[in-house]
Amino acid sequence: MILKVVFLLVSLFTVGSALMVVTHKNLFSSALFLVASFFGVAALYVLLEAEFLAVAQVLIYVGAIATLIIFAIMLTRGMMSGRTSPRNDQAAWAGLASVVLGLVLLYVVVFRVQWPVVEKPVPPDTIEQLGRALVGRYVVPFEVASVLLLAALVGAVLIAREKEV
Amino acid sequence: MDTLLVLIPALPFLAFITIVLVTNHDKRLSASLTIGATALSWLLGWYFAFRALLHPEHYAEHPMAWTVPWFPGGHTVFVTGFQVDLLTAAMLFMVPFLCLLIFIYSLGYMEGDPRFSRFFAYLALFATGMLGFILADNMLLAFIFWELMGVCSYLLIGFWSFRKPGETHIDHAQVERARRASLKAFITTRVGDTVMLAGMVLLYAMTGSLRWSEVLAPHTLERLAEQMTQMPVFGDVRWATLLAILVFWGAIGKSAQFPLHVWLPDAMEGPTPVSALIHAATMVSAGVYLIIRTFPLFHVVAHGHNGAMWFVAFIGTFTALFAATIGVAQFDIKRVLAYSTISQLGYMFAALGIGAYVAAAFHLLMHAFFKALLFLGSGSVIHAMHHGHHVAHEHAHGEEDLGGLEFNPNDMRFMGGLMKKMPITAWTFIAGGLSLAAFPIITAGFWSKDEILAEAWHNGHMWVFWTLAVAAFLTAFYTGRQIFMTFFGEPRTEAARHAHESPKTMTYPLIILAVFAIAGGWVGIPETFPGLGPLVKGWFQSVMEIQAEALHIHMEPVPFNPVPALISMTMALGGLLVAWLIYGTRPLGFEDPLERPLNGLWQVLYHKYWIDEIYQGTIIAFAKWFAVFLYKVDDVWIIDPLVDKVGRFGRWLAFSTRRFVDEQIIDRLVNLTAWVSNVLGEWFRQIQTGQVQNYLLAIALTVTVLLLLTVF
Amino acid sequence: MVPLSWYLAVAAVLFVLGLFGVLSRRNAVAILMGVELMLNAVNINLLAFWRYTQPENVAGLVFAVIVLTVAAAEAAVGLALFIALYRLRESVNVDEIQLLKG
Amino acid sequence: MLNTLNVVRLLPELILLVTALVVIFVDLYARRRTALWLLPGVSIAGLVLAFVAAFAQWGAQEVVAGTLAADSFAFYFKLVAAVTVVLVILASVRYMRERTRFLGEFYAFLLVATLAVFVAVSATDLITVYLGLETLSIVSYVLTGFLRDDKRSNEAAIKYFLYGAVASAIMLYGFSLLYGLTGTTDLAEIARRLQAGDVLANLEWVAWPAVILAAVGFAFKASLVPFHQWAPDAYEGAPTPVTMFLSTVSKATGFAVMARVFLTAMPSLGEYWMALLYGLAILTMTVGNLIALRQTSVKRMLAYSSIAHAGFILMGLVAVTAPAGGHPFNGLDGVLMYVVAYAFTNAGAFAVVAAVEDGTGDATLDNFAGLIARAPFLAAAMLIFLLSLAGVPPLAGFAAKLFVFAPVVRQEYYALAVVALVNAVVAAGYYLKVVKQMFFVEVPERPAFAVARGMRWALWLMIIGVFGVGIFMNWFAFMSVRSAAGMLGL
Amino acid sequence: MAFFERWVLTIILFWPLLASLWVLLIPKEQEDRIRRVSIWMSVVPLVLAAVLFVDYGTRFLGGTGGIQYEVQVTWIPQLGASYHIGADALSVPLIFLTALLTTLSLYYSARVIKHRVKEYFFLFLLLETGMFGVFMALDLVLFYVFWEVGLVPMFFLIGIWGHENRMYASLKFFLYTLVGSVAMLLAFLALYFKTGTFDIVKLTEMRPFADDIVRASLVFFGIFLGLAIKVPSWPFHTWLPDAHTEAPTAGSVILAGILLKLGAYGFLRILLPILPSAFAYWGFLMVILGVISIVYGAFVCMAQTDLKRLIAYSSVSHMGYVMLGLGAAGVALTGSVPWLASKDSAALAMDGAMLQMFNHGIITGALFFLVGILYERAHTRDLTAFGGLSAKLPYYYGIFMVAGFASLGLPGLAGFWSEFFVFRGAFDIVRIWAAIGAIGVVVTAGYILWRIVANVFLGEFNEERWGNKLWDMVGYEKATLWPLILIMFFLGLYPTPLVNFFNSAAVELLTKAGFMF
Repeated sequence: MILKVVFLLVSLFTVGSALMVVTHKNLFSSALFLVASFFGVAALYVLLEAEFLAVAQVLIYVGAIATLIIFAIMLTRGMMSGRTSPRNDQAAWAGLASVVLGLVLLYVVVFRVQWPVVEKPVPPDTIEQLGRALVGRYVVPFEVASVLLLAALVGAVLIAREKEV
Repeated sequence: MDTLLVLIPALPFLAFITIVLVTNHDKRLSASLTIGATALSWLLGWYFAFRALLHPEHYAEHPMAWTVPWFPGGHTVFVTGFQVDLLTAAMLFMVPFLCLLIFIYSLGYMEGDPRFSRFFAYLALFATGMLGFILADNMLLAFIFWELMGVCSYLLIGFWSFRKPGETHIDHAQVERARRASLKAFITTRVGDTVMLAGMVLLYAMTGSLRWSEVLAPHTLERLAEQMTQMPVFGDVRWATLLAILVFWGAIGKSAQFPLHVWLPDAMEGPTPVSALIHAATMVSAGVYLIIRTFPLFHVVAHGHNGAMWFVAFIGTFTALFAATIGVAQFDIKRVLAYSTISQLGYMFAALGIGAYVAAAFHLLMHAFFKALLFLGSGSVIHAMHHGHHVAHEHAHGEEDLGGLEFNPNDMRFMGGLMKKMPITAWTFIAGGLSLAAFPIITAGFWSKDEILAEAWHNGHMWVFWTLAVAAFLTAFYTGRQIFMTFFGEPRTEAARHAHESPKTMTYPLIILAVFAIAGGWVGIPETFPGLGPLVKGWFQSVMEIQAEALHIHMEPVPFNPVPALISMTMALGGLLVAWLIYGTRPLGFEDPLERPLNGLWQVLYHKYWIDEIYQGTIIAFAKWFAVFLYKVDDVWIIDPLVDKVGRFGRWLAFSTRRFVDEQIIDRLVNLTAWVSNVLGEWFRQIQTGQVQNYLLAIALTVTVLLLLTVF
Repeated sequence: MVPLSWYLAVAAVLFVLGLFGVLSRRNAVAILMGVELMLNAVNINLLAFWRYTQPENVAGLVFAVIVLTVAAAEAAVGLALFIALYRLRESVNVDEIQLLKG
Repeated sequence: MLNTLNVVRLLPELILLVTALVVIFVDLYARRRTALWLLPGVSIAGLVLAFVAAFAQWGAQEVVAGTLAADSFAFYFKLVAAVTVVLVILASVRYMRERTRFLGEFYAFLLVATLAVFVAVSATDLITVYLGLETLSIVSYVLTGFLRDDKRSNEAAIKYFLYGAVASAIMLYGFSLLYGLTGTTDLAEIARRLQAGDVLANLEWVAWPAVILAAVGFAFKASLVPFHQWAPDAYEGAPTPVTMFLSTVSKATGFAVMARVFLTAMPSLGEYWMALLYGLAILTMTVGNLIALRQTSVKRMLAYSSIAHAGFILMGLVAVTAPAGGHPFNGLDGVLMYVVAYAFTNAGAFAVVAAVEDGTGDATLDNFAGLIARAPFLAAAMLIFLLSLAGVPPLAGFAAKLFVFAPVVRQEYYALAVVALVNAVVAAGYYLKVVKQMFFVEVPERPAFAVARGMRWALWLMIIGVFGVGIFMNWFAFMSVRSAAGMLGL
Repeated sequence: MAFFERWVLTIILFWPLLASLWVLLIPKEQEDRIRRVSIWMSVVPLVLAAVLFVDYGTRFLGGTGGIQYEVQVTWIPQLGASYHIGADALSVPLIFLTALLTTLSLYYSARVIKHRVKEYFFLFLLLETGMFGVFMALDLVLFYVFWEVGLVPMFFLIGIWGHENRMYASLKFFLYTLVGSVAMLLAFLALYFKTGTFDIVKLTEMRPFADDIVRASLVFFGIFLGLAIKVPSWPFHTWLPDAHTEAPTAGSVILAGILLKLGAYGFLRILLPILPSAFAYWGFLMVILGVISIVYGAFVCMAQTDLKRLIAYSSVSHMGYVMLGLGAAGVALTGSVPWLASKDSAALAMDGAMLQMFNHGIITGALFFLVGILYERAHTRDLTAFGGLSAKLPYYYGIFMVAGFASLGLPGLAGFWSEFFVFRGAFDIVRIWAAIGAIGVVVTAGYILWRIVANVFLGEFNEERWGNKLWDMVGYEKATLWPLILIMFFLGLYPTPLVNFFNSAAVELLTKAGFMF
């Protein structure tokens, strides 16, 4: 019961922040709400007993991605004060599509499908198993992900670098 | 020896080829080639003809023949070749001989024509066609030569669509007339030929052959006579009847019978030797020959049911009278003869229609001689008038009053009194004319025509008899009119005054022909004719009857009956007499004495019942309109509006778009597709706004819609 | 225990919120934020399914880790592109770039 | 755990990785003049080695480390990718030299992209599928925006990026549903679980969403309408050699992954995804062609044309069957045939565009006028490629058309066949527009121009390829039928 | 001899391709050399084709008949498609016709084409290979390949060396034909799936879809569309007037002379033997389309003022006879013609159709050459601009008259035989329609004589306009025309050699299709 209350609070916080992310006029505030939302998601992970992922979420999303985003906002700040609307012409359509899609997803995913739920505790050695999997069965994705990160980094630097001399 | 048959048509053909390819520039040599080749053909032809005619019993059953396999069709092989039986022999007696005479005549007549060599080349080609036609042992080969004649006729009628000999300037009207006449001749006969082609292929399909000997074999014919076929409109028809009528249409076209007669009078635009040879003696009578040849097919169906015979008789009889009436009101010396030819051919068909096989053949031969003679005579007259006109002009007599008419050397109103100027021509012409008018006893025409009338009377075809009798009267009348207007009285123009006799190359053939025109008929005096009959014993009839027997046509000899003979004589003499009364007894002006008294009727006749105008206004107009209509459907109507639409569409598109439209889109269905594609393409193109969020919205909407569609 | 469907509901809402952000924001960086929300939603899904259906099989966790990693790489490249965009045009408003269209 | 044998199976990927690193090092240490030929040289050598390594293992049929398949199907795509990237590199030597300084990075990225392709086409696990595709995408974003000082290149990359990010997120959502339903990410295992009783009950509700959402990602990669809209802009803005890559290898990867996921993981959902793809195929070929009809830039026109061709490729997948005895024309072999034919042909066409851009500045239709007089070789090559695109025998495009039309006829999908027929004609219409411009229009005032050596080689190779696939159809048929048969479990 | 039998077709087939590659290697400045090489190289297949004609005629005709000189090399074993070529009594004359017209066209073009010579001769030789291939192919894939190979060079010939509106015409030509050929390809695939082979000989034995008329019809119409567009039969003809009118002279000659025949050939090689039931079932439709083509084409000709366009439309009309003949044979195949008088009728109708294919090639080829000759001088194709040429250009006039008369089916010239045979067959099988078709014969005479001859050759010569601008035919023009004219004459008088070939082919095809003689 408490879990449910906590869950509700956390998810309200997460969803509320996310709502602010996509609606707030000020980009910088949006970014901060995004960080909040990320934290909320991390809390949900904790509720799901995936602590490792929660930590990773905080590290990567908050520590890396959100920081990058905020940096990017600073770097591209020149014209982004509130003078022009933050929303484009199709916002109404976007809202409609999102709402309908959300309703459909909710209807199907949440209410219709009987997911094959099993009441099992999380094995205590989950993190160890995760580690084994990443160098065992999932070694290739793991390696490829590292290549990807390297390539993305090089690429980002290449593209974002100041103009040539 | 029979292989030499090939040479008869081949020699003139070789002459043609040689002239066209080699000797075109040497007029004399070209003419000599044609005449030489034809002379050889003539000798060969007479050799075969007399061989056959002297042993009629043998050759009627077993014609001299030369054959060669032609082509396979399915599982049967078509054999072709040449043959001489008695009927062919009779034609072979006449055709090469006439050809030769007329070719010689042409030497003088065409003197000075810039395309002299080509003229003789065409003549040679024509000789090939006619000789091949009569010799052919099957219908297909005959058809080939038949059409070859048609082409020569076309080429020769239009020969002066360029320039006449001796003319210093081009006569535009003359050129145009010749051009139209040649076209008309070819296309009109083509109509008949196409029907005939249909008949021929059906005959071929039904019998599996086109060889005379096989198609006309009794058992084949009986089968055709028994089997019925379903026709639209006409219901059940016997095959024999249907085939016969279809084939007969070929003859209607070629022999200028009503309603396809219109080309022949116009064909007189050709040089006169051509008129004499092709449009009087040989080609036009080829139609008659064809029907005589296929007569068993017509004859096989029992009397009461015989639609084919009836049809032939009707067309022939009607045409005989119809053309004769028109002949009465014509002024052009050749046109009168042309209508007379149509009329006389009608006689022959009428004869065939009532079953007078021998009489038709006889009239065919006799007519060839005297009509050729008449045409050559008229050619001589025209030649003389032409020169006379020139001489008169040189002597500067000033403008002559021609009653408001324009001078035309063919017009009989401008002649008169030529007897004194050109006696040979005049006497031979009169000989031919009398023969045509069937002047009793002495002329060939009398014997042949009398026999037809006798048969009609004897067989009880009274309507045929009386119609033909009236036609005979008219024939005699217009022949007399022609003779009196041309040769008697006083010259009515300077041209006639200055006319003089033609050169010997022209007159000698006239003389020879005159002999035949008179005496030729004596071989066919019926045995039963009182007095003369036993002398000759109806030699021609007996020969032809042998031929008929060989074809299983049983000929009852016609007993002599004085009633039709007297009527026939009365008509001939009466017609001449009336003509003399009207045209011979007083000086003539530029107006016909009958023109006023007959008034309305005269106009009808003068304008040939307006048949040409009717055709022009209906069938031809419709064909032209239809052609243009279809073309517009094809190319104009369905395109243009579309182009319009596309053009309007293009205006609001970008420049490049418009250029694309202009360049690419000018067609119907494909263009419609292109048009639709372009519109849609442009529309889709506008979806590609360049705004990535629009694209993303598209994804979102697509996914949403798809989910909605599939989940619910 | 919290029912699975609650997590799924939160994820779905987060997903469409992110989508809405992507579709409606003009600023490229804001759009990227929307994308990140969507990825987070997916991760919630993955982890929830892992937890409720196959907790002993770590595939869901691995998947989530990979998604995290990829998201980082993606963000890096994306932001670099935005910076280049800003350098070229002094603006990162996505609805203003439409040189390429039609 | 990895054993030695498995490492051999991963040899092509490893070679590419090492080559990419070597290229970076060469770039760091070689002098620029040397680098100009050494970089492409090393890259090509690496690709050739990878090709050999892949070819040597042709016929293998096993799963490496649980997530990658070493089967003919994968090798087939690897071979095609390796060859095509070689051509791309040859075509880009001069093009890129004149446009950027970062040549080492460029070739390295191409190699990494190829590596991603290698991973994606052999992925047998949703995780590797996602990762492979996403790696390919991210590297492609970089490649597309490689000319970072070029507005168009940048714009293209941003659009591509945003589109790709969203599409992959949607796909992921779909994957998560699949995972939730079956509790596994392994494709074969998913297929097995989908047959299980408790799952079957839920299929009614999950099948469509899972298929549709997952298909979005594949459709994005393969640029199927209506998930194609990034493609024209990205293709146009990207450096042309990159366009060559995107329109051939990247697209082929989309199909490979789609085929593998659908066929391995969801054979029991065949009627769902086939119906979806049926519709997408019709839409794709029609819309692609119709818009292509209205283009004035040859590059953009080819972009749309390649969208339309995706529709044709899809026909093979729509009509996929598993005929007894492993006969040809099972549909999947059509996809494979098309991919190889299309690789040579479309890469060739874009290569010519690149050469024309090099020679004249840009690639509007107008700039192709009278090309036969100005650069006869280019014109002739373009003609061959365009005819091949139009499906004229004996060129590669004909073989491809034959193999995708065939299964449609076999399945008696008449509507699809008729639509495809009409589209083939519409497509020929705009190809001929270019031909017309090159050959029929004469503009004597325009100067002739030369073609770079690398480009010349690339073009020759592609011409040979186009004729080769068409005339020696049997070899390629053999390979594609074998690969397809393996995939279909025959 | 064995060598000859095995290789002759392959050599004929690929010789022009080799020649075209040789031409490609000659620098484009050496125009004379290009011309010489092309012409002389094209003589080789001509001679071989003539030898083939004689050889087949003496050794097989009337004896074994059938497909000879067969070569079968596996090509795509997976599909059962092979390089399978051969020639029978139908294709041998057509191969000869192709070789002849190509050589003449090259010879004529050598004097006329002065612009982009190398490309021209390259494409022309390539085209020849395509045409040969269609006439030889015994495998559907191979057939399709060559079918399309012929399409491309013609597209260029029209587009580069054509007249004012050439781009439009070439595009239209290409797209139209493509629609048909793709449909055909689909139908080929359907045949494949039914039988598992693309081999025409095997397919003929198997007779797929014999008991499934719905599917058979579907396949039939797929192929039919491809062929009918090529023939072209009404209402698929609208590409033809534009293509013919805009093509360069030699292009028109080949287009009318050979390319149209490819369509008709397909009917005989593919549709009839493989799908006899559908062919019979839809024979009547072909009859109707044929008759409409004949009459419609002829009437449209009457309304033309453009000489070349007129002759183009006349092709629609004349190819209608082919359709009529084929359709009639099809109707006869149904066995439900109660009034059929002679079993030979079906064969004769087909003989006619085949003869028409050959004759139309010769005659219309000649006519297009003649129009081209006039156009070279006058630079207009407007009929009404001329007049009186018979006197100024007598040689030209003579040759034109022969060709014109042959075209209108004058007995004694080649064209007659085809009409005669077609009508001979059709009148026995589809009487009423044949009778309607016969109207076309009259109208044909009308447009040849009334539109062309009367306008161009008769009448008055416009001295002011033409003066010395028109001159009579010169040596090379005569040399181009004479072979055709001689063939017209020869076949007109003695069609036997050709009929022997075609009749043997017709009997064989009909027997195979199940017709009981």
